[in-house]
Amino acid sequence: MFEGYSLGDLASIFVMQGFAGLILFSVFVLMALGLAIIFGQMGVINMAHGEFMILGAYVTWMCSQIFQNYIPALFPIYFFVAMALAFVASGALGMLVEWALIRHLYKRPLDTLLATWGLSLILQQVYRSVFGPREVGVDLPSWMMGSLQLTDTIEVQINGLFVMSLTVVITVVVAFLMFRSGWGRQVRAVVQNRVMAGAVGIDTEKVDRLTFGIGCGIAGVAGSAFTMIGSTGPTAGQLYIVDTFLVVVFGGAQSLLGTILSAFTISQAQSTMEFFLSGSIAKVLTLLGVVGILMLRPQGLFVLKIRR
Amino acid sequence: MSVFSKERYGFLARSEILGLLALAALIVVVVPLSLDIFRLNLVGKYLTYAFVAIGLVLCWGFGGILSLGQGIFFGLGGYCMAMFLKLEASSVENTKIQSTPGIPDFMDWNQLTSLPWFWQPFKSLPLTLIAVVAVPAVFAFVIGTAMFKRRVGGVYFAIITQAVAAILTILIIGQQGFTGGINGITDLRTLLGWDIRTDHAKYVLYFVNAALLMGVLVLGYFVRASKLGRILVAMRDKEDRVRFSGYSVASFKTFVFCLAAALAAVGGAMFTLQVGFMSPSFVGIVPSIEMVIYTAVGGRLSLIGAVYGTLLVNAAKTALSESFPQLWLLGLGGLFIAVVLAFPNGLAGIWGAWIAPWFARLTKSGSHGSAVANGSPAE
Amino acid sequence: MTTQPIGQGMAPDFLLEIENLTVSFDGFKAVNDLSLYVDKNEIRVIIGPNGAGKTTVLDLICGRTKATSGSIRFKGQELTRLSENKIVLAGVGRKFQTPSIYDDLTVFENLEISYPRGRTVFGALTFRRDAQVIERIEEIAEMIFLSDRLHERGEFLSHGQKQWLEIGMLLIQDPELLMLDEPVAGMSVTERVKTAELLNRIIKDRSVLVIEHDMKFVEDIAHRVTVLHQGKVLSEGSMERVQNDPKVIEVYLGH
Amino acid sequence: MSTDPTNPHRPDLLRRRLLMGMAAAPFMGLAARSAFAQAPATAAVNTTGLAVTDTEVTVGILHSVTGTMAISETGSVQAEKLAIEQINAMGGVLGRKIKIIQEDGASDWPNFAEKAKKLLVNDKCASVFGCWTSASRKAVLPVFEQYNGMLYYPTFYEGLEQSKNVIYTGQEATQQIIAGLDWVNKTKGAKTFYLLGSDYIWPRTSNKIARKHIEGHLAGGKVVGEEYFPLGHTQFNSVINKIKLVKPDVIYAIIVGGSNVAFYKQLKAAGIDLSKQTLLTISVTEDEIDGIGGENIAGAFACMKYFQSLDNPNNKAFVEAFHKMWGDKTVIGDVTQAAYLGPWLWKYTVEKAGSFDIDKVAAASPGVEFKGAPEGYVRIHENHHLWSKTRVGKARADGQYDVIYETADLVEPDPFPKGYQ
Repeated sequence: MFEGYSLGDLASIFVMQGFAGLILFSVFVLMALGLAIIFGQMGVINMAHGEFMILGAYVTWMCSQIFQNYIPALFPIYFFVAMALAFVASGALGMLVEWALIRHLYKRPLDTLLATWGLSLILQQVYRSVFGPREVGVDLPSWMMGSLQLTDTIEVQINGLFVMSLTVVITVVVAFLMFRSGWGRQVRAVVQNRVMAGAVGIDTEKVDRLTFGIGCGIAGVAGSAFTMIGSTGPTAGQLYIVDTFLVVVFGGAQSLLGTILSAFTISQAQSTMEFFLSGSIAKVLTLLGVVGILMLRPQGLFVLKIRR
Repeated sequence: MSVFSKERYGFLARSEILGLLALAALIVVVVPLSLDIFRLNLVGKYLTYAFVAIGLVLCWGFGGILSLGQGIFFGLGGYCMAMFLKLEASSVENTKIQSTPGIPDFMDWNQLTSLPWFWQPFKSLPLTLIAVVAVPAVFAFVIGTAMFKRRVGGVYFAIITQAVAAILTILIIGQQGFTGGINGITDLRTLLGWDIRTDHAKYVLYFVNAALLMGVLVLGYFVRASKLGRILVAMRDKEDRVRFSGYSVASFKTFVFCLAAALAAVGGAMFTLQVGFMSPSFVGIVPSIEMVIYTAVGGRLSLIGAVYGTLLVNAAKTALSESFPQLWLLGLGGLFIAVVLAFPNGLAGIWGAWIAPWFARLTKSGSHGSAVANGSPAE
Repeated sequence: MTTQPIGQGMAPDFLLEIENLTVSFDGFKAVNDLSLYVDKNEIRVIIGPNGAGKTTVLDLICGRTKATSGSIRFKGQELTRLSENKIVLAGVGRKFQTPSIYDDLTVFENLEISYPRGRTVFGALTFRRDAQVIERIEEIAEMIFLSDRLHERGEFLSHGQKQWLEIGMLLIQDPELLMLDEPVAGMSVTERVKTAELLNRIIKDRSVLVIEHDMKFVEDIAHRVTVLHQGKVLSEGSMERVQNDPKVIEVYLGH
Repeated sequence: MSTDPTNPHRPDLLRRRLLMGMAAAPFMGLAARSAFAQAPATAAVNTTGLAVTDTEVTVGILHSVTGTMAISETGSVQAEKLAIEQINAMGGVLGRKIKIIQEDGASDWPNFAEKAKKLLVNDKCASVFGCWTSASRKAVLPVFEQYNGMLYYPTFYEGLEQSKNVIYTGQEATQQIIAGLDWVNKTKGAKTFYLLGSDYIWPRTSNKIARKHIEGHLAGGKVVGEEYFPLGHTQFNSVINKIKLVKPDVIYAIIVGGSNVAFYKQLKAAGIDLSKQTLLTISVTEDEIDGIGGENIAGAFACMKYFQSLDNPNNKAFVEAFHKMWGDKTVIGDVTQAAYLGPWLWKYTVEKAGSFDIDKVAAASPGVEFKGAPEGYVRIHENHHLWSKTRVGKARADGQYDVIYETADLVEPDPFPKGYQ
């Protein structure tokens, strides 16, 4: 397929292709970080993760409508407000769900899968009733559209850059929270030994609720960011769920670093294959590869060997 | 020792025999007498899902292996049957307007000029019947062996089966020349010249299906009552202990997974026969999870409960979606949550905790052997 | 498979020979170049402070943990390459630290599952509960003081009874090497006495490898004692000798 | 390209005549017709036991209102209800009011078959308006044939089908595709095409026809790429890069559902300016633009038979009535309009046949005209598809299309196109 192209053309395509891979990587990380916290740290199989993302997307859409109609002067920066609100909304819903549902099921992880699947059906129907069955289009401020011309032939998408920076920020914040803050210590303590953590005075219920809330909040931010590149509709959340779980599981559920590495591996594989093969085949091969490797290394790619 | 001979006939306890007879009376006598052929055909369709649910009781309820990919096997079984029926419906005479007569219409539309090799065996009914069970079982064996030998279990297994279902769906939809794509294999007409679309045929198929289902239930009880059944429960409980009692845990898991797959496939084949087509929408993740909920509603430890659970959920689905389509998803979602939170043992649990004791008091039979449905422990 | 060269001039009739066994978890050597030999019909007790690698040694023998290097030979057969269930079939039985029985099954069924017949899938499907099986189970139940609770579910047993049941499950397998991880931990005094009596009865005609903290109990049963420390053998010999070994005193009483 | 054989050489004349005809019998004027005249006896118009009484006739509506397809099918339900309400307001069909039984297909094909059977067997519906995806139609087709029902199917689709029991009110693939390809070739001088599609039967079949036409009938025409993505796919950056590398004259995209939104947003973000790069689609109606966002797709060309902005009296009245019933914000796409045709065509057919009997309706269908069609004028062909015009619209930022081209004549439906298979 490369006959008849100049070396420069090819080089710039490869640069842009690398950039496409990085965008996909950012998307995967955003999708998976919240789940890595909820599934990896708490062991809850949250099948409604996609619906929490879509809640964030709908919040963003509502913000765009409100800003456009009432305070158009501030429209260029509405997206930041929207992301904050998306975090709050999804996080609050997450904490409510934890209180009403999840906390009764910590001893039965497989049952959280069924219960949250039920939750996802309910949320989908609620979205459909409230926002209508059709997809909503989220308007972006003009500065977020289009692309930056780096050289004559190389251009990079502004929203791609935005998603990437957002990913970096969120990842850093999460890493800081997990490994430097009191909450992070408590979460790790609870994960390692719930009973002991309780015995030394950690309010495990509160930690659980907060953790679940933060995980869902991150999903909300991800959903908010995805309005730039994907669709917002009642069932759009389902598009993400299998990919998201595979990223987390592939990385080794307990490890945040693993999640990021696995997002990188899968995104690069998929984006490279998509370039050389057709979309469907690339997807099938990526999934097959992930499943195959998981069979060889069930504990995930990037997990330390520990004594059972 | 005396306890074991009491109330047991072969591998069935008396309560189990009564339960089977009651179910048989319901689906073979009561339902056909009280429903018209349209509704009866619907019930027949629901009962094909019950095969999957029974498999899931064995695999998930007893064995603790949650598969979110049973749709794969239901679909494979159904596709095998559909391939046979499609070939029969695509006789040279029926397809003479095609550029290549004698091959299924969708192949012709996709420029195939001859039948692909893997379709060849489906010209023969015996080979098809073998394939209906063997293809899904072999597929399950491959997945199972690979995963269980590597000790992939629990959540990981569930997620991987889900991914496999996703892969298979994409493949079936994408390879439309070989599979009929998203439309599936449609317009099936006759089985060895016997028109399966007539009311008469629907009746016959319904009873064949019901008989098979009862057979599968008895098989389930046999497995449950055998030492293998107890090993499954033991494995769910303390996998390591079983291993250190000298059993190859992976082999047992693979076996029960294959068995569940084969049962699902039988259901799929009966589905194709009764509904008249098969489509990739059964292979995917959503139907697979729905099938798990049938099992959960019936009670994950109760073989017979799986049948009632399937019937109940589907009847509710049909009734609700006829009158309040918007409410259906809310209802189904609520059902998932309610079953998990409030009734982890489903209908069988409700039966065992409330109805059966009340029944026992009423009849003063004094037999509390039937108190716990199916004689299985509650978790 | 069965005949292997026997290393370093050791007497050939050892039942279990562990040589240069090492396992490391991310660089941490839980067991470090350990060698250990157990005679036929010997009762060997392993003691040592927490984290000395006692349980890991048992895990290695029964295949639960794979060795990084070294060898474990049982009746001349290399175990490190076998899967857990094959090791059991070779004649090694293992009791876990916390009682590991099947809560959802009755005592009878617990024992039946351990009965050494019908261990393949097909065998399990066609397994018949014949008179021989029932007789054997009743015999074992008698031995482990559970005759009258045969048809009760496992979860309703007391802690001590669960321990006995697990021992019974091993007995019915009739292993040549029996490995017990803290068999009397968490037992009441009367239970402990009964357990000692039980163990004394069942250790006949087989080798036993016991991990135990209770020195009184160790003294009662041990032929020889091995003291582990930081994954290595610190001292080995009779109870008396080990108790007087200054290195052992250092480890236990030092600091 | 096949055109109306009744008037092959006088396209302008024909169009003028049609427009005049429509002006003479404007859409709302139909209401003046005296349909309240005595209704014929039920026994005479219903010999096969359909749900027809002296005052009422029952029809079914069968679309997904839940599940992923609800997004698309909602418009069709709305249009069908509007048409039925209008028909009832002017006296119904053969003096009988239409009663609707609505069933939910729930985006689940077997469920469609099940519900279709219910509508025919239990409810004895005289006709059914419904289905959207090919898969759902394939699922119900044997049911309609077996129980002898009548289905009015609204969606543009891949063709390769024809049934006594179905009237296809949308366009089949050749009708929709070929005119657009000819147009882009003629006016833009386009020679190289990059074909994209969601991975299922309609895009694949349509692209197959497109490829045959491009390589066989367009001067210098060449397909430089062809790719399919799983339904629901949301990452298109790699293929966009490939497009940048290959630089085709035309991106020919048949992407559907949520993928659409992702595709156009990413295309825009990647700096592909649709005012410079020609993009032709047959899958984006005004409904889809709602979700994509007008500014993301502005400048793209769509090829279909109806756009909401179509300027004729029929359409003005239709759009007004639709907005009055369903709110000003609802947009109307090609399929919605085609769905609206269904009840009207059925009404005229029944009146032509003088009977509700399915066999008579099926036999009377060819030749039935609907002069009040929002798209202008349609007529049922012998093969139960519609003669209709094909138009090219250019997407505006406000989510509407400017109609910039329409075929001179009605295009003949050709579900089994010779040379395109």
